[in-house]
Amino acid sequence: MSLAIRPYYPDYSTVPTQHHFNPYADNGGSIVAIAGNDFVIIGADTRLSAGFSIYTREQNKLFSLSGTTVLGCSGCWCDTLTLTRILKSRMQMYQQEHNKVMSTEACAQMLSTMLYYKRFFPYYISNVLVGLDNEGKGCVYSYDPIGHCEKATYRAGGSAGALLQPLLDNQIGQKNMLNVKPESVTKERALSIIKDVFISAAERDIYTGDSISINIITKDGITQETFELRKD
Amino acid sequence: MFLTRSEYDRGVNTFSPEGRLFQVEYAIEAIKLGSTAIGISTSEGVVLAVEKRITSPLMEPTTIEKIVEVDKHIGCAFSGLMADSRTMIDRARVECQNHWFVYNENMSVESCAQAVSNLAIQFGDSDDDGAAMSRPFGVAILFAGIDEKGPQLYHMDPSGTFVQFDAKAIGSGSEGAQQSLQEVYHRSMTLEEATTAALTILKQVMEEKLNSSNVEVMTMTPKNLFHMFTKEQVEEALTNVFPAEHPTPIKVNKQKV
Amino acid sequence: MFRNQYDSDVTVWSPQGRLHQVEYAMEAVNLGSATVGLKSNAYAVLIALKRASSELSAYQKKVINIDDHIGVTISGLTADARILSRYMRTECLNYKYSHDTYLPLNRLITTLGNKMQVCTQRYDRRPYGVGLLVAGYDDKGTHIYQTCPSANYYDCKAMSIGSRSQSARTYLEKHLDQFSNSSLEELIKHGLRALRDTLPPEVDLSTKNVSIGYVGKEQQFKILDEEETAPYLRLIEGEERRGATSEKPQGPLRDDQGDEPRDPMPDVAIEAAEHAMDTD
Amino acid sequence: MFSAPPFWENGPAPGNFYNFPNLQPQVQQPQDFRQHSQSPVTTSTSLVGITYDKGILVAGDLLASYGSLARYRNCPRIVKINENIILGASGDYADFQYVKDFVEQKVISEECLDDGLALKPKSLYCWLTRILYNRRSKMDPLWNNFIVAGIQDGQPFLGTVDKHGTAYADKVICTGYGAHIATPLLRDSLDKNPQLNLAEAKALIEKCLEVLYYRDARSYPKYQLGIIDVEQGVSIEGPLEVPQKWEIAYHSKRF
Amino acid sequence: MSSIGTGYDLSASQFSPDGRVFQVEYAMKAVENSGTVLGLKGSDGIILAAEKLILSKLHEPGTNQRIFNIDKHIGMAFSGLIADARQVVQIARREAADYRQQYGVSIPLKYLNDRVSMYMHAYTLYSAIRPYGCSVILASYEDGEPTMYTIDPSGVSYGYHGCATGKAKQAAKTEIEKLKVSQLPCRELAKEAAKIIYLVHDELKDKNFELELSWVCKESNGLHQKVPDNVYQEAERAAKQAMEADSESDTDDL
Amino acid sequence: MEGPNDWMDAPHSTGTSIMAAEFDNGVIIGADSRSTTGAYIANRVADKLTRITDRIYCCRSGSAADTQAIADIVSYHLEFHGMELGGDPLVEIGANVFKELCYNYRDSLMAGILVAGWDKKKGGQIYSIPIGGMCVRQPVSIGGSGSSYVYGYVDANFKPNMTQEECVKFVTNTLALAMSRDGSSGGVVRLGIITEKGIERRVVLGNELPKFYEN
Repeated sequence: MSLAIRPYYPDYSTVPTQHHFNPYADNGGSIVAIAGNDFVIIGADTRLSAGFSIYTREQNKLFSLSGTTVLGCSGCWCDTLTLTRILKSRMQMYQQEHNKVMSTEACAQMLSTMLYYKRFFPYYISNVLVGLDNEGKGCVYSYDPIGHCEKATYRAGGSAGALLQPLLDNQIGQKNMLNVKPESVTKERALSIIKDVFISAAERDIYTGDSISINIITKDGITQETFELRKD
Repeated sequence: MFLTRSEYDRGVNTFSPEGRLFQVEYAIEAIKLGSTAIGISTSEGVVLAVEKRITSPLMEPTTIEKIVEVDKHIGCAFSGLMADSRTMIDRARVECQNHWFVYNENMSVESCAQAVSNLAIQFGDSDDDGAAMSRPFGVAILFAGIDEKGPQLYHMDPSGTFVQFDAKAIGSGSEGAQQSLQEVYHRSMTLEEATTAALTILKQVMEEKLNSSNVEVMTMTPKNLFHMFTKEQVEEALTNVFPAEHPTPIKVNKQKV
Repeated sequence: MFRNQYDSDVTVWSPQGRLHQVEYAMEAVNLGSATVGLKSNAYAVLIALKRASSELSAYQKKVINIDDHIGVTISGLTADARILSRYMRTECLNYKYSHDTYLPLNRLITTLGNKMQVCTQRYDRRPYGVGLLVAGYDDKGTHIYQTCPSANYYDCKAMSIGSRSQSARTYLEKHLDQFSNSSLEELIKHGLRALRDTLPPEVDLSTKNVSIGYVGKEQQFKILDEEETAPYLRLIEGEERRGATSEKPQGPLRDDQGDEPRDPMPDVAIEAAEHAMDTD
Repeated sequence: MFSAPPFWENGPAPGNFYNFPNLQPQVQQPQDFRQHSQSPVTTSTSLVGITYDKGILVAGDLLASYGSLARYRNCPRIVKINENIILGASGDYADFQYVKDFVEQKVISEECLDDGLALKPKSLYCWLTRILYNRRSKMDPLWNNFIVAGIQDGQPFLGTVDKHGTAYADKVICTGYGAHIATPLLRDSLDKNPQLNLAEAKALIEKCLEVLYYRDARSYPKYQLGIIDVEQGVSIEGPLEVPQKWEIAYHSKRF
Repeated sequence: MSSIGTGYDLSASQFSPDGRVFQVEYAMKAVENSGTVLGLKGSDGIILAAEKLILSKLHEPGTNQRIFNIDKHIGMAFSGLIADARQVVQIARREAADYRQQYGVSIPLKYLNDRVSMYMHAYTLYSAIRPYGCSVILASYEDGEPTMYTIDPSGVSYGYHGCATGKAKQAAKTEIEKLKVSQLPCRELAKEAAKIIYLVHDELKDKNFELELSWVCKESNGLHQKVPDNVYQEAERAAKQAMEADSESDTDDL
Repeated sequence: MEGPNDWMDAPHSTGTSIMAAEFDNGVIIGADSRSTTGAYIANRVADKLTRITDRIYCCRSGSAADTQAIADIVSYHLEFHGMELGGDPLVEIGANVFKELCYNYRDSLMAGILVAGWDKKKGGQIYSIPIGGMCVRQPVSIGGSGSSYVYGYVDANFKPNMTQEECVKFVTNTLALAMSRDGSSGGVVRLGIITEKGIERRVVLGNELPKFYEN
């Protein structure tokens, strides 16, 4: 074998292991958001992990971008840190350039363009953006890593997203049920559903657990709450 | 060796002993050579009325565009060096579209004015962001638009200063016109009154006789947004200015301009 | 006004070691409307007089937000002020982005000063024709900084710049020792009185022509709107006014010692710069 | 990101002819031709960090291994940055030296300003995160795990950044083998007694290093201990010896 | 200055018929218009002192300092335009940082002095830029060896045992020559420096001033820093006493 | 990999034993003299002790071309800087210049270097710069493929502050042991004794090397 392909170490016969560098890490975590007529609730677990190792049990994954907008992130944590820092700068730049706070809709669109801008080296994050729109109605936007944006009234994302979305479809969306009246969900019910689904997720998904932090956004502002999950 | 004032007005980078930049002030003078444009902002919407100078009977009057659409919700009228204005309008359009693309909302009129102004102040100072122009733009612009704050009118001059106005005139007749505007303007004006007032004042300050081919009128309303008057609509508006029996319908200004 | 052959470019020294173009740029500051900055232990306040070019126009913005902990008022060429404030905003944002904390004020001003100095040394630039008062709060407490077109800057207890600002400075000097323990309200009152002293007698402060901004501990920089300004104006309403009227007519704002060639006093850009403003 | 920005563009410099006003278009620098296939060469192993009631302890051994060769046995990797920060690193030692030199210059530049302000731990933590993330985005990572320990606003702060730019703060942080072996030990102890004092914390750290020495083939029984205390300030102790017990060998004779 | 006003003095890139570059000389004038600074090299280190004129009561004390740190072991004092001097400070700091990055050790003052003076000289060669309007004094204490240089706007630099620039540089130099500086320790020199600054201060022309004192010496472990409070106060007291004694003897003479 | 004709496409590589050790008033550097391409000995009396300045030398291991180029660059750089300083540059400076090059181009270079020398400030010093570009000062350091066989000998026999002759003996013994076990090292032992006075070169011929247990 020629040296050009594999460098060898004349100093030492056992070559130190070659590492292939993968720029991404999967740090797990799940996000659930439910919107109602005059509120929106978002919850995220606080476990930050990589494989079988739990980095920390108390990592907040909800980032408030303005008085009415909150972003929940899960996936590659280094990307999350970067994306949210840039977002905060962009919020401030917008505020200074246009003399107003960015609306949730504008924020949702901006996030989409920012994600797509990195189409060929994407941020590996599953984002859920929630907030109140200009009429004060709760709204939920969910994204894929390269910027596809979808507006919904409820959404589960992250490592247990696939596990939880059907549950929400059933409980909130009342999908595939006969003889039900479509009715809008109340704040109390939304909150208890979020807690319930996370308890279930913690049982089945090793990347979700420890506790959840919950943000409840109403016209009066953002209130925060935490709720303990299993810690193994 | 005595130097005259002209010693301080050669370069955009030279201050006069009083701390003034004559080149910029001269650029502002350039506006006074341009055709007159008037903008009035009312609670119902904004109107822009502009004189078109038809210097030769061989010209196609419709190709003189003094009012342009920047976005559906922002229109501009300008006066001064027409060629310079193209660059600025182009910037305004790009900024508006970009804003819409990134934020999925209409750019506010103030932000639009500021974006153009940022371009306008890139003279003389080859700053960190690269090359600069060696003279200021010789254009003044009226931005008329509708945003979440309602109808808005902004004026920007070659120094890059932009200010909100209730009513503003620019161009060769601007001094007299502005005075007339101050007299006729009141907060409860309707858009129609404003249109009539704008045309009336324009008529007084124009050298040519006002007719439907040497004037351009645009209204900006929450409902119809950018709307350029057709020739017929201009003629209709002019009937308010020239009712058959009264030579001067609204008493605007006794002073001869 | 005295002129000579050494004032055509910023790159030319006069035989007396002066930079005339820089001095002329200093004059631009005196053309702007007056603005006042002062601070207590807990708050830094900026108060500015706004001008309107016509009855139908809005008033020019004079107080600009830079970051949560910094605000500026300007006097001089507004376009230059915009360039500088944009630069300051970017610096603050970048620092916050990479260091997760606010940019300390003195460091911002130092970099700003170095940026401005470059413009006083190159033929293809001109000095920035604007003076700034910068108010801010950081780990070292409240600050008021003054910057000049000469790229000089000063850490001040209180300061006023702009046209007829000497009267305001006189007021500030007189009441200097009261500021450090003043409440926010007291501080704003002092600022308003100082600003009022710069007005000609026929003009008075109003919610339209006054702009107030302040920053402090656990108080992000805040610019008051008209409604919020009104109560403060009422506080000083009816007080007897002083100053202003007795002021000399606005002359060339330079040292008046010595006649032709009035060169020997180095009044700008050297640390002795303030002569230029003292005789305002 | 690491090189100083130009003083001002197109300015004159000694030994160069000044081409004024130098308006040629900026020539694009040739693309970096280096291949980014690097991997760590001379490496150091775990770091152990724990918060106690009034500060933080960070410990790591003094070995820099070259493959399995214990080549350099006096390589300190816990350094005092200023009066309120300690920086520790595991992973590639050359990369650590590079970052350390850079941070030290940053601190010197700051001290020159003499404005009474000093770099804060969270600022360094954030800054390192940005640096490491930028390098990973260029596919040219700095092959390290850093631990930043410090006192900010009277509170202990312990944070870590890895080669991706993944960063988090916690009361207990261990890198390398320590993450698997020492973390559970430390977390358990903290759960039982959330307010450890300095002596208890030291004993705990010693225990962790002992276990790591038994179980990590790249570890070494001499270590440094960085202490940052709300009251006492920063101190770096060492080289210290890891206590060892081998009596167990008598009991497993038969193997 | 016979060629003043003949047009040969408008650009740094022009010689006058009698072979001078006036723009550089004019820049030196700017230096002579500013407060006095001086540096004294003693047996165990160097003292830098500056007369900082106070321009307004509204300024905070300590604003516009005249003495800067360049690196841990190097200090710089200047007279002339403060904005220009800050730029020179920035150049010097960058040189010091680059040196450490490249060579792993702190920069020797001789080398730094070469680099900075070359920079300042580069600004005297073109008409499109102007020479710096400041003189600087650089001081360090390395390996038990105090070193001090001054650089003029022309880019010329020399090493000194004692030096002064600014308004009263001649008077200050005369005073320094009276001392046996190289035999005195820094603590003594601090007093002498303060005395000279007080002595040369012109009370008629300039109002108040602030005394700045810094040292880099054995006692400061080779670090450049402001002198400790007690040294400062002692120096100031000594200076004031000397001034009083001086004025008394003056009245006696009358 | 190491077939009979591997020398045809293998680059010159100083499969090597190099070392440096401090003694009471200087440092001693030493190296074998075998230069190989694959298993073919391209030069049996090569000189691997490279002058950087009069009192700074380096021992090279790794790619011959890379290390030679680096040594030339550093030598040029230090000579120039010596003139700027008006005196000899410190050993520390030399080591740092090596380190900067080795670190900045760590992915393209293959170089393990020992920088040794004497200066007024710190006396005799040795800096080890292995592949990867770290840099650390050591009182005694060995490198090259032969070094792995003699770590134990060095650890057992090195003492600080030896006399010059003790140290010469120690270095010679170490290298002889390494050369006898490492197929890529061999030939003669070249020594350099660097003190305030400069360098003194010695050679211990292949047939005069100290003998040890040989079965």
